[in-house]
Amino acid sequence: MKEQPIKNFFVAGPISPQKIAESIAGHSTKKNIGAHSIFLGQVRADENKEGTVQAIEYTTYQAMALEQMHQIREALFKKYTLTCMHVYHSIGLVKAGEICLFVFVSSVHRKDAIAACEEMVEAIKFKLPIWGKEILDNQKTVWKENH
Amino acid sequence: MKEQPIKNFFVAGPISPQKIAESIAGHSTKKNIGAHSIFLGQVRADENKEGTVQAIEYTTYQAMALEQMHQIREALFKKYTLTCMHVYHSIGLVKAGEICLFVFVSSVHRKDAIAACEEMVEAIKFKLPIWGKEILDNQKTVWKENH
Amino acid sequence: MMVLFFGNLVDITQQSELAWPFIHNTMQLQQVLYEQYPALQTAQYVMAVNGKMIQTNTILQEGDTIAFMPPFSGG
Amino acid sequence: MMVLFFGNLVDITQQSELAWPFIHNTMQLQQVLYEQYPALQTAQYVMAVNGKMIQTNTILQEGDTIAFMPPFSGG
Repeated sequence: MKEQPIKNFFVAGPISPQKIAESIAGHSTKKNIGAHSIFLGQVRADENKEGTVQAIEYTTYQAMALEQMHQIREALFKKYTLTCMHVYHSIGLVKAGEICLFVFVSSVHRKDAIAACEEMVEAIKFKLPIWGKEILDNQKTVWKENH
Repeated sequence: MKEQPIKNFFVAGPISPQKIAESIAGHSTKKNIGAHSIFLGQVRADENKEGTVQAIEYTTYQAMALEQMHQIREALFKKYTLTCMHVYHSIGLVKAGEICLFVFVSSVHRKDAIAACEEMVEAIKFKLPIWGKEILDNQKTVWKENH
Repeated sequence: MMVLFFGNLVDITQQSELAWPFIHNTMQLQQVLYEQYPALQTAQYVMAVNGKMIQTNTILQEGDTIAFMPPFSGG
Repeated sequence: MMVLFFGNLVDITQQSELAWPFIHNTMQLQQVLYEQYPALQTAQYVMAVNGKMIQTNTILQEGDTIAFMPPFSGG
């Protein structure tokens, strides 16, 4: 198996709907694809007892996150029949209503694409060293927790 | 429960990536949304023994399809906690590489969005009176089958 | 009454819509259509009356729309 | 060696990176850090050595990078 370069999947700030459209359009030449499963994470304006979330600031241990992502991808490509899988995660500030995560999995058939996309989302939440700090409307901050 | 008008979810020809981007962007004002789960169906250039698929021509029993979709939506909104759910299906000719189905489900949390999106895709494949006729490169046609 | 055909059934009947004189139930309708279109008898299909799927022989009323539908293949 | 802190642990240590003199294993490192930053002792975290997660006390080498990481909350 040839060594693949570890791709940086972090994006500074929010992920634009336009970028998502371009990713989708870029796959029209891959004519064996029958199904795309896409997950988007959007920052919520949650109302905590401390205040209302205005934005999340994401930080990461990048070297470790890239290596972990590499392994997660390899495992999913072994487990499922996939044509391609793209992931983008924001780093830095993302405001409420903006997109912070874009997972895009394509396959010949829907079942592989859907299952691999869901597994990738779970892996991103629980296996990648990324942290979100919620910035509230009163300038207080609360560390985000994943469930 | 108030009677909802039955919305026509059929789109003449392929669904453009730009339309998908606009749908996503339109949800940035709904600040309680945390997760979008999207499924896209893309027409494959399958190689049958009869020839290679160049396009699929979709037909429907529209009155029945709209009523069925109405019931499927109602059931999914009862079963899951969803913010919104949009579906678009092509009617008429869609070329290989183009998008023929766009399912877009949004929720506060990812699990509801992902599960409802997958159920909707299955319902579209097996409960809606829609038929696809594959147009081959030699002008032969083959009726599509769902698995 | 109105009889509708979809998908590959149109290849058999050569038309997607037939105006048909009143007939008492769906089984009788199937029988007369089988005489006219023998290939319909071996085709795989389900039926709907006024847009509602039916599983068994169903009494028909003047003005009903009866649909003959092969397995769905949307998406 | 290099010690890294992430997430809310930075609120405790007030820095994300510390150059630290050689120390033999991760348990000893934890003990000296607990003396310097008592709040670290009750914080929830996992550790990694050179980017690999560790579960038990681990022998360290000159030049290792040790990371202290609170529960992940990406996405």
